[in-house]
Amino acid sequence: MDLYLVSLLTILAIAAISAFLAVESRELMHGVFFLGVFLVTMGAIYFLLGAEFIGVVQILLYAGGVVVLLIFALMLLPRRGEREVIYRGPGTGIVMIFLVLFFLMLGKSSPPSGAVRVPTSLLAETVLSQYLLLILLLSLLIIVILVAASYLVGGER
Amino acid sequence: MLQPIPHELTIILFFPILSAPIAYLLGRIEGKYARWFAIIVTLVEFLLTLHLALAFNIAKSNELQFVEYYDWVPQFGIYYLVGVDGLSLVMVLLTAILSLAAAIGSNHIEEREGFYYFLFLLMETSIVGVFISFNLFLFYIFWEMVLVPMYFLIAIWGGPRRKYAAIKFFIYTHVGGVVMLISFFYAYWVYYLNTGVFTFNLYQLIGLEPINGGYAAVASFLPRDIGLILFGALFFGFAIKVPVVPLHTWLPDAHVEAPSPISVILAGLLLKMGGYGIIRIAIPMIPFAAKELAWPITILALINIFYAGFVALWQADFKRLVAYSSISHMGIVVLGSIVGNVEGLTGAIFMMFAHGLINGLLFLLAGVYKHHLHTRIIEEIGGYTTYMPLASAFLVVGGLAGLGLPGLAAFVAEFLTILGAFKTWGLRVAVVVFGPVLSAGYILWAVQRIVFGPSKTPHETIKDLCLPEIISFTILTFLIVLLGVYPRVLTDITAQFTSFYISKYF
Amino acid sequence: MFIEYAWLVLLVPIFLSLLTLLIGKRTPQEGGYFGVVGAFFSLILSILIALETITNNLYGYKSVFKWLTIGNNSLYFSIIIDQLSLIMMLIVSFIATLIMVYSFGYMHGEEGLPRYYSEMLLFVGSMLILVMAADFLFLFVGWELVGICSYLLIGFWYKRPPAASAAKKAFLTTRMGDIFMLAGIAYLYYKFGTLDILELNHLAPSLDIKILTLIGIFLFIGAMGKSAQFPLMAWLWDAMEGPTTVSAILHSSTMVKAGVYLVLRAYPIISASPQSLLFVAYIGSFTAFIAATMALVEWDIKRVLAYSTISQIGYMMAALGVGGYAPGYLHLISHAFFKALLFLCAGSVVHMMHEIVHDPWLSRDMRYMGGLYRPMKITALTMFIGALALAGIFPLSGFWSKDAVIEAALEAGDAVVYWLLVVTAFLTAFYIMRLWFNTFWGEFRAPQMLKEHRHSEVKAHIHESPRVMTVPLMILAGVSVLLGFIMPLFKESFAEFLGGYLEHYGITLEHAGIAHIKFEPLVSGYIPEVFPVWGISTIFAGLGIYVAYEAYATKRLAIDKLVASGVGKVLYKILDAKYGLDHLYLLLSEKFAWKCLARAADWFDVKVVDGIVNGIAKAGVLVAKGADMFDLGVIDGIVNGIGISLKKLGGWLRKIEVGIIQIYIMLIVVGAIFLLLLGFFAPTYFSPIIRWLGISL
Amino acid sequence: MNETSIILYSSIIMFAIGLYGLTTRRNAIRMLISIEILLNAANLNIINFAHRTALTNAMQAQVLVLFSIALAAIEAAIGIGIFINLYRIYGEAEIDIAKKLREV
Repeated sequence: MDLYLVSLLTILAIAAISAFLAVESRELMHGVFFLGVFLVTMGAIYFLLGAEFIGVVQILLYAGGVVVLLIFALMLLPRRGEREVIYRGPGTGIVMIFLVLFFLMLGKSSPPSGAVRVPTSLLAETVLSQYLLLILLLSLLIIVILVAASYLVGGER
Repeated sequence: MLQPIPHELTIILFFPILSAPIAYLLGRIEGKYARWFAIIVTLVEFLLTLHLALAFNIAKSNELQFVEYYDWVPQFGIYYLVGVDGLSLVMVLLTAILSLAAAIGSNHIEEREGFYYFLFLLMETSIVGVFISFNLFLFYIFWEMVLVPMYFLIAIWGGPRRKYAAIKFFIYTHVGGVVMLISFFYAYWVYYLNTGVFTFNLYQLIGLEPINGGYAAVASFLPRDIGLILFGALFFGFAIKVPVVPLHTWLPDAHVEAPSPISVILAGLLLKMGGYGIIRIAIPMIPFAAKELAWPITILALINIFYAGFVALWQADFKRLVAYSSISHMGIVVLGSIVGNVEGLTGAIFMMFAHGLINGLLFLLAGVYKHHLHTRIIEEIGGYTTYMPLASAFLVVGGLAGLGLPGLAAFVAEFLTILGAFKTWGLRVAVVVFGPVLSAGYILWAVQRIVFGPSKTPHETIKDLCLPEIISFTILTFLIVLLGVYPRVLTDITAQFTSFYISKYF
Repeated sequence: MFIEYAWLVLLVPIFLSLLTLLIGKRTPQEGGYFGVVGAFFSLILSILIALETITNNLYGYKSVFKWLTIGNNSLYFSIIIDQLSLIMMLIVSFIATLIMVYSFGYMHGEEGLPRYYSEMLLFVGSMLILVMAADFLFLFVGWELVGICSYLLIGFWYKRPPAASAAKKAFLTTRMGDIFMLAGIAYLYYKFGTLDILELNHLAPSLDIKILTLIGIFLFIGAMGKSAQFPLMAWLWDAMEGPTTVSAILHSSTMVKAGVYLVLRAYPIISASPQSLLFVAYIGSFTAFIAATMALVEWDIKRVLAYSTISQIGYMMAALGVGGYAPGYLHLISHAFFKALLFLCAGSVVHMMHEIVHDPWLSRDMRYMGGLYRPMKITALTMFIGALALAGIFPLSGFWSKDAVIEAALEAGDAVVYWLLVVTAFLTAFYIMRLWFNTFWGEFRAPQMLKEHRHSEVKAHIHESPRVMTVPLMILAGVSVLLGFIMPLFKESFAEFLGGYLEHYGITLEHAGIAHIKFEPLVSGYIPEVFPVWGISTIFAGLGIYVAYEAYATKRLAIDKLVASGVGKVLYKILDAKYGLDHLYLLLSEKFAWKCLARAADWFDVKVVDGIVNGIAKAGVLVAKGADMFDLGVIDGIVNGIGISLKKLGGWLRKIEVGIIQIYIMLIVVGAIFLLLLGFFAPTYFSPIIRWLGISL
Repeated sequence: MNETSIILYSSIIMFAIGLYGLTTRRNAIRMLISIEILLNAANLNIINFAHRTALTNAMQAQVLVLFSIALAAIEAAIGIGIFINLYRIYGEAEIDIAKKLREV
């Protein structure tokens, strides 16, 4: 057990627990906060897995952007209690079956091991040359969505 | 020379169509947003095209560059194959410029703007597609794709007789398209029978790209009379778009009824598709038939020039006059492309470009009259310069360019075409020189009646051009002058292409 | 040294023209200084270039600009500095400078001055293009630009319909000539693959003589259009609707001289065929005569000068036609100065008259003038010098050049040309003195014509023009006199000088500057070779002046009675109608081309061509109706059947769709579970089927 | 049981948590949170395997994740847009009220 593994396991545990709490906490706002914790820990895992850039993006975009967006949405909507959960039984059952099946399926396989680090500069170069078309399309899509979102939010007045 | 962006042509091709939905959505919020968005999109498209032109290797303008080749339905020889050579590049540039000008000039469109710009951008993609696709199937798809937005643009935003004009336009050009498609299929089939390969690849069909390890051209598999018929059918298909005289009546109606920016696209780009088709497909496909039919087609072209010129002389509606002058000028394109020498071909290509710019300017001006004075009847405008000095100045420049004044773009084209015509036919075509007199007649007369003389309309409330109009007109005027003074901007791009073309097919 | 900057001679005026248009409004004199600076710059640079060329013998200096490349060929814009272009550069820029200065006074207070100066500068620039061009392409560019500038300038007062239509007429008529020239150029290109004039001058004479004649005539028709030769002349007198300064520059050095200059430039091509030479000579002399007769009955002061220009250009053409190369050019030079002088004088008069009669037509009418000598001494005297020069009176410039022309005609030996020119000399003297006497002699007639009795008040209005206008007049008069003194001294060396251009093409100039070419007289009749030419022309000119004096100054000769009855009346009517040329033009353009051809074409287009299209469409609609019936009855039945059954199926499937999203998600998970199971078992149980389907896992 | 499988199994667990939240919760925001968890689990897996392969593959994988993150952000934006609208129309943001396909 080296330090790396320990930290990895710790972070994974935090991630899993915060994910569960994000789903199950009673207060919606708490759920959002736990989501934030979850997302930050995910970013940390990315760092450990040699994807610094992705990690940074994760923290900036997800933990920074999405969570704030959700918080704002919550603050915009008047606070009222959540209704009780539904289909807890069937939901849990189906998910468990799924989980078990997955574990069973993976039990036989032996995943590869190794450690590749992608230099951020190289990544940037690739993205801006090989994937430029895709990036453009994506940005176009983002514009569409943003316009659509603003239309949805503001169009009815 | 700049480095090309990867997939640059595909980006250029699909950028407008992908932006089209955004324009629509923006138009739902506020019409103005859609307009500005469309202007930005066409501007970006123009900059991309400019970059393409700068990255283009002029020394090899007879070869396809920036080729992108993907399988689509490979069993039937259908590929996504796009590329540009000298001719295509010129046409794509023209498309980008005119789309920008027309988008800026669309400021008088005031209803359902979102949809308007949606169709507009859709149309830009399809026109670019026509000019860069080298697979006949793809070509045909884009060719027909142009019709749909154009139909709606005329039928929704047009003048009083818009329904009639739109349907006439659609049916007419669609008939041409179908005849063309049948010819394509015939060539395709003959090619299959002789080589055992299904291919719609234009360069394979005309024997410029190897197939089964060797070169084979469709023309070599055809007997003389079949070749003539096939060429005739192809020419018919393209002639409707050009238009060549007995097949031209869709044009005045469509031009007059269409809103002015759309007239710009119609005259500036749709007609060029016909000329482009003749140069790109009809002649290379069956060169021997082109040589054999050169004289009859020359006669047709001359009829085009003079007949349309005379009709233009009688028109009372300014837009109709410009429409007929388009037909007359396109006669020069047909003449230049069929005479079979470098001068003529260069002249034809140059005329396509120059005519696009000039008629674009004139149509936009016609739109300005319609908007400000609520009339396009020449007699009713009169004395224009007293209350719209800037617009009149642009009209005078456009008119002078239209009549082929040296120093302005059309002169180069007319001069080269006349040189070319003489080079092939000698004094037999001496009559062609009367074309410029005729055009001088109708244009000067119209300009005189519109711009000069005492003013006829009450003008207290009329404003001169607004800023976007000034910008777009200035761009067009600048290009007209630039091409007139320094035509090498264009001819250097096409130089290799034309030399190669003439040595190969004539 | 300076010659390398020869392009600037033409580029600076053109550039300044643009500048004037853009910012002229904000400069003093509304762009006038740009005009003067542009023209003066060209003048100075031309002088420097001329000095350098002459001292260093740099004739034939060429500078090219590659305009475009087509195939293996290239087309060039090229300029040349040689004997022909140098003289014209000097004349054009000199007269342009004077006229720009004169415009300060004449055009003062007009609306749209920046436009005026801009167009004037462009006019000068394009004329310089024309004269400096070394290839037909560039020449044609200048040629057309000159045409369009004249269009714009003649139509300067565009709000007056006659001005606008005169401008249009000018452009269309000259263009009619241009296209013949274009055809000639295109044919030469087709034969030789080059547009370089100097090369073509070498090459063209090797053509077949019939073709060569045709080409020569084609080129000459271009010259006819620009130089207003019969029958393409009617635009020039209408062009008087423009400002007088425009007329002055147009008549003296730019537009109309372009035709003569073309003939000079392409002389080896035209002179290689005797027939085309004959054509040139006959058109020239006939024009000279016919235009002079028209001037006899004209009352419009500017139009008289216009006819006179046509007539004098006819002289030059006739001279060139009979081989008088140097005389033709000489007459061009002297005419440039005295015609500019005459027009500017007329302008001075008209300018003053306009303040009295307040009407553009009447201010030019000589019947309203008279007796202006006393109040307008400078104008009157300078105009008198100009008139004498035009009439060809010793020792003014016109005397020497006109004599040289007539001498050339005499040497060539064609009686018709000779006598036409000689008679024209008489007519010229008569009409120009008629103009002068009517304007400056006798009583001031405007008040009585206008039925006004405020003589003193009107008289007070009469005044000499401002200094800015009279100084150019004096300079031009001085030049006309000066030329008269130096011309005889340099006549021989001038011929030698010009010979420098022609000798490259194997054409030598004889002693009086007459080219040694093959001219075959058409009509040989009596030519008085024993008398010296100067004697005959002086006698005829003097006679003309005398008759004019008797008729208009002393009124002893009753011209009015002469034209009131009999032959005189008929003649007067014919002349007054300008031989019906205007009507002919109208007939051809408006009645025939527009009302008949254009209308017929339009009718054909709308009724026949479109009718057929609509007919086809209607037939299509009928067929469609038939198809519709079939469609509704038969095909739709089948389609509807399919539709109904599909609807039933849909109704059943719909029950799964409860609209609760959690259910959907669970269904998705169930689907995923199913796929996972498939992943477990597929390789063993489903592989035969999968293989049969041709899917590779 | 190496690092790879540890992360793999944890990501599956997280995925399951997300799925569970998605099936049992009705509140729109909560569902959005669940979706984010799902997506992150998937991303984690991709990065995990990318860490074990060649450089070029890793690069492609990271670009893929980059796109995925961008899309997730968009999705959150549009989702919230829809929910706010939903709230505006129905007065609450519980999803199962929106099962009717007609205007209110």
